[in-house]
Amino acid sequence: PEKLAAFQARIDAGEKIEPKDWMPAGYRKTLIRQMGQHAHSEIVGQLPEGNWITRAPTLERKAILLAKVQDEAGHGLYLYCGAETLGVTRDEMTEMLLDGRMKYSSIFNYPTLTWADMGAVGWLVDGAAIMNQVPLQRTSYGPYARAMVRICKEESFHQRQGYDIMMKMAKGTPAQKKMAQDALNRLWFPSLMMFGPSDAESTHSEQSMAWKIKMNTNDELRQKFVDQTVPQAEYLGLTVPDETLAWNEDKGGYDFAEPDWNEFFDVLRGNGPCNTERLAARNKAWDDGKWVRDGMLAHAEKRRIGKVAAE
Amino acid sequence: PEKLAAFQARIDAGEKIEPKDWMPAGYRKTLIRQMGQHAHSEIVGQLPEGNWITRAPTLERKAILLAKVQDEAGHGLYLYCGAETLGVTRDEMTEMLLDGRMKYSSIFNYPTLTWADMGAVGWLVDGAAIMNQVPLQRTSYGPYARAMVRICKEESFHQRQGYDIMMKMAKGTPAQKKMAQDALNRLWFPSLMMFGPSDAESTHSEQSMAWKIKMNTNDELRQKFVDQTVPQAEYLGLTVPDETLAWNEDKGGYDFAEPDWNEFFDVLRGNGPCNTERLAARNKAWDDGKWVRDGMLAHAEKRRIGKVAAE
Amino acid sequence: MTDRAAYFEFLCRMGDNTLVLGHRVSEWCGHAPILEEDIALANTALDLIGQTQMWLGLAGEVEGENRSADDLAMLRDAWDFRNCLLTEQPNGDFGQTMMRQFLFDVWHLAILRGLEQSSEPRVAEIAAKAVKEVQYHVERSGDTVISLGDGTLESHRRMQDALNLLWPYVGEMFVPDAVDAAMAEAGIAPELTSLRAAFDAHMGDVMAQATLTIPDSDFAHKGGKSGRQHSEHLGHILTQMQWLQRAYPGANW
Amino acid sequence: MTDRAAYFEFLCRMGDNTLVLGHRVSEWCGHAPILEEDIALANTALDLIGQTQMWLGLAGEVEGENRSADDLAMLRDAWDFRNCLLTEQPNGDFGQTMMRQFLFDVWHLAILRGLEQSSEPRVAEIAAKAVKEVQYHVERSGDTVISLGDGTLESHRRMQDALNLLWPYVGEMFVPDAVDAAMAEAGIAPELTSLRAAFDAHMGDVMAQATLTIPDSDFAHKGGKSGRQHSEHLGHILTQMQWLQRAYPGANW
Repeated sequence: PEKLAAFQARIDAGEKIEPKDWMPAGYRKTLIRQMGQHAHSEIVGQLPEGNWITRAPTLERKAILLAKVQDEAGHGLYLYCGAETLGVTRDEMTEMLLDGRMKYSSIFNYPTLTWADMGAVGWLVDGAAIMNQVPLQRTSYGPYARAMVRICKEESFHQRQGYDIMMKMAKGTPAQKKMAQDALNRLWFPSLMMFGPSDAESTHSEQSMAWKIKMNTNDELRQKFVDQTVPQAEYLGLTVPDETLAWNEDKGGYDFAEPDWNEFFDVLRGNGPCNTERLAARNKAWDDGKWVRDGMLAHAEKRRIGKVAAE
Repeated sequence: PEKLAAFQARIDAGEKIEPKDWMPAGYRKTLIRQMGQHAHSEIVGQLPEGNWITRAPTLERKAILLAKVQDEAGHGLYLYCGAETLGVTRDEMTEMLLDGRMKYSSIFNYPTLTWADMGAVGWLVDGAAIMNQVPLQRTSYGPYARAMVRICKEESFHQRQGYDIMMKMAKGTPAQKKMAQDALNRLWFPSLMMFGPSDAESTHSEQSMAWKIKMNTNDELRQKFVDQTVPQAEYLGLTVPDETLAWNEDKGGYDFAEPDWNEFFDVLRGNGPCNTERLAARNKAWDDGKWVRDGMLAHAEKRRIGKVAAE
Repeated sequence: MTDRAAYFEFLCRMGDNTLVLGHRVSEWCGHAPILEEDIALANTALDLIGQTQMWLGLAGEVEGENRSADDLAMLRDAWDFRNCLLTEQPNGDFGQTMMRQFLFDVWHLAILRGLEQSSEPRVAEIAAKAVKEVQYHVERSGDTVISLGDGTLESHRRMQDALNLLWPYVGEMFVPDAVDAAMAEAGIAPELTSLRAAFDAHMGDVMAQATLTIPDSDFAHKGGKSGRQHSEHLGHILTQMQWLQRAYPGANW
Repeated sequence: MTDRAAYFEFLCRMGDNTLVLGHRVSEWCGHAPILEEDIALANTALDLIGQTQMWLGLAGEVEGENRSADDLAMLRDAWDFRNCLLTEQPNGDFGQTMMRQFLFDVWHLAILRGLEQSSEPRVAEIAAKAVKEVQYHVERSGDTVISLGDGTLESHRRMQDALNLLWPYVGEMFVPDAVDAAMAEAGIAPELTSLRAAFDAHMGDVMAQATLTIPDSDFAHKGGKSGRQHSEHLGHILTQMQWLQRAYPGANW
C-alpha cells in the first residue's frame, strides 16, 4: 500500500513510469491488455486496407496505400516492443490474438467494399484513432507515451490522405460521389463505436484514468470526434447518416444518435461481418509462416554455433 | 502364335474385340496407353478452358463453356471406363498421370490468354481431335469404338461452337479481331503437332495400324486437317501464320510448314509453357480430395455393414 | 418503394443468388476431388446460370430500362447486387462448397415451390422450370453432406466446421423486409417466414443422418439481399466475372 | 521497328517488370509469416511501384501518344504487357516469393547498373534512383534465401522446390531480341548477355551458402517480354489491377 501510494504520487506528479520501475500488477496487466490490443489492431487493420491494394485505381494511390499499410505494421511493431518491456513476448500476445483471448478494434471487423472505403477508413477510422491516441502521448507509461508520439504523427498524415481520397470522390463523377456517401453511411456508426460504450457502462475506466493509462472518458472523445467530423462531412458535401444530428448551442457541440450498442457487443462476441475472416487470415498467416520462422531460427542458431566454433 | 493369327484374322475381318476375348499383351498394353492418354487429355483439357469460365463475357457463353467442359469430363469418364475393361483401374491410371508415367495431349500445355482462345480451342483443337477420333469409331476394340461414337458426336458440336466464337470475334470490334488473329497465331502450330510427328519417326505406328488401334498415319490426318481448316480461316478473314502455305494442285491439298518439332519434344519432356501448372493443378485436386474420397468410401462401407446387419 | 421497384428487386434477388452461386460453383471446374463431382458441379453451375438468364431477363423487362440479363450481370457494381451473403462465401474445401450448396438448395427449393403458385404467370413459369433442377441439386447436396458428415473422423470434422462457418448466413434468407412483404402481399412470392419450419425439419433430418450438430445460435449476418453491406468477396468475384465486358464495352461476344 | 518504337518497348519492359512484380509482392500485405517481413514486403512493393511510375511515365512521353504511366498500367490488356514471365508467377509460399524476388533482384541490379551509364540521361537518372533501392532488395532477398535454404530440412526442401520451379524463368531475362539489340547499339541499355556471367557468379555464391543446387538445365521459358505468350496468370492479375479504371472509365481518383 505504501508502494502503491508512492506510485500514484509519481503519476500524479506527471512522472513517467519506466520498464524497470516498480508498478502494481493491475497497472501492468491493464497496460499489457491495452497496448497489446492496440498493437493487434494495427496488425489486423492491415487486412481491410490490404483488400484494396491490388485494386488501387492509380499507381500513386497504390503507393500511398502501400506506404500507409506499411506504417501500420510499423506501429504494430513499436507497440509490441513497448508491451514487451512489461514482460510479455510478442509471440505470446500473437497467440492470444489468434485464439481470441485478446481483442483488436472492432472497426476492423467491417468490410471494405469500394475504393471510397479507403478514404473513409483514413478519414473516420484514423480520425477516431487519433482522437484516442493524442492524449495517450501524455500517458504515464514511458514506452507507451513515446510510441504514441511517433504513431500520432503518422496517423494524422494518414487521416489527411484519407480525407483527400474522400474529396476526390465527393467532387468526382456521380458514381464516385455515391461511393463516398455509401462509405460514410456504412462507417459512421462503427467509427463512433471506436470510443467504446458510454463510460457509465465501462468497467475499468476509473482506475485507468487515475493511472493515466486512459486520459479522457469515452463520451468526451466521441463528442470531440463528432464535432470535428461533421463540418468536414459538410465540406465534402456528404450527409452524415443521422437524422437527429443537430448543433446544440448550449453545449457548444453536436447532439447525435448513439450507435447501436447491441451491434457493438455482437461484434465483440465475434459476430461482426468479418470477425471470422480476419482471424482466419491472421491464423493462416501464422500457421503457414511457421516453417519460415523455424527456418530462420535454425539458420541463426547454425551461425551462432559456427561463430562460437570459429573462436 | 496360332492365337495371334486368329486374333489378327478377326481384326482383319472387321470383328470387334470385346473385354473377355483373348488378346495379345501388346494389344492390351497399347490400348491402355492410348485410351488412358486420351482420357487424361479430356481431364487436363478442362483446365485451359476452365481458366475462362469465370471470365466468360455473357451468361450464354458461360453456360455453353460450362456445358462443354462438363462434356469433356464426361468423355474422360467413358474412356476411363473403357480402359478399365482392359484390367486397369481409374485410380491406377490417375496416379500414372499425376506422377508423369502417363501423358496427355501436349496441346493442353499451352495457355489460354484471351477469350478468343475459347474459340480457337474449339475450332482448332477440337477440330484436330475429331480428325483423330472419327476413324477410331471403327477401331477394333469394342468399348473404345463405342466410346468414340458418343464422343465424336459431342466434339463436332463443340467444334461448331468454337467456330461460332471465332466468327463473332473475327466480325467484331478491331480488338476482338486482333484477339482472334492472335489466338490463331499461337495455336496453329500446336494444333498441327496434335497429330504427332511424321510417321517416319513414329515408333509404334505399324503394329497399331495392323491392330486397327490406329487407323490413319499422322501425316494423312494432319494434311486433312490443314485442308479443312485453311478455308475456314479464310472465311473468318484470318491469316494462317505460315508464309509457305500454298495450294498444291497436284496433290489436291495445301503445302504447309512443319511445326517446330523441337518445341514438341520439349513440351513432351515437361517444358511446355504450362506443364508444371497443369500437373500441379491435377495433383492438388487429387491430394486435396483425398479426405472426400476417404469419407465417401467410409460412409458407403458403414451403409453396407448396416444393411448386412439389418438382414 | 413502388410495387414495380419491389418486384424488380425481388427478381434481382432470385437472379443474383443463382448468378453468384453459379459463379462460385464454376470455380471448381477441373479441380474437384472425384471426376463424377467435377461433372456434377459443372452441371449445378450450368443450371444456376440458366436460371439466372431467366430471372435477370425478366428483371430487365420489369425494370423497363432496356437492360438485358447480361447488362444486369455484367455491368452493375457490388452494391447493386441483391444475392444473399451465403452465395458469395468462398468455396473453401469441397465440404464447405457442398454445405453451402445444401443450405442454399433447401431454401431454394422451398421458395421455388412457393413461386410456382405465383400470381405472376412469368414467375410461376420460371419457378416450374427451375424446381425440377433444384430438386435434383438438393438431393445431391444432401446426400453428400450425409456421406461426408457420417464418413471418416476427418470428413466429419470438416463438415461440422463448414456447418459452423456457414450457419450464420442462413437467417438472411428467411428474414423478410419491405420487398419481401410487398411480394407476399401481391401474391408474387410466398411469405419467407412460412418456409422456415419445413427448412428446419429438412435440416434436422439430414444433419441427424450426417451426425452433424446444428449450431445453437440464431445469429444471422445480413446486408446481402438488401445490398447494403456485402462481404468483401463479392467485389473480387466481379473483377473476374465482369472483366471482359468492362474492358471491351459494347462488343458482341 | 523504329528506334523510337524499340525504345518505347524497352521502357515498357522495365516498367512492366516492376509493375507486375510490385503487384505480386503487394498481394502479401497482411499475410506475411513475420511482422518484419510484412513491412519489408510492403517496402519492396512500394519501391517497385515508384520505379514503375518513372519508367512508364517516360515510356508514355517517348511514345508521344499522350498516355500517362497510369494509362499504360491500367488500360492495356495482357498482350501489350512486356514484363518477363518470372515477375508474373504466383507468390506460392513465402519461400517461392523470396526466391522469385532474389532471381529478379540480381538481374535487376545488374541491368540498372548498366543503365546508369545510359546514353539517354533520363534513363540514367531513373536507374540511379532505382539502383539504391534495388541494392537493398538484393541484399534482403539474398539473405532470406540463404537463411531459409540453410535452415531446417523443411525450409531447405521448400527453397529447393522454389528454385527448381522458377529457374526456367531466368533465361528470358538474358536472351536478347531485336529490341535489346537496338537498345545496346544505341547505348541506351547494356548488352543483356554481358550481364550473365556476373549473375551466375552471384547466384553460385548465394546458392552455395544456401546449400541449394541450381538446376542443371538451360531451358528457358519465353514470351513475356515480347508479349507473344504470357502465362495465364497475367490476365488474372489485370482483372484486379485494372478493375476500377475499367469499371469507371475517365474518373479521377
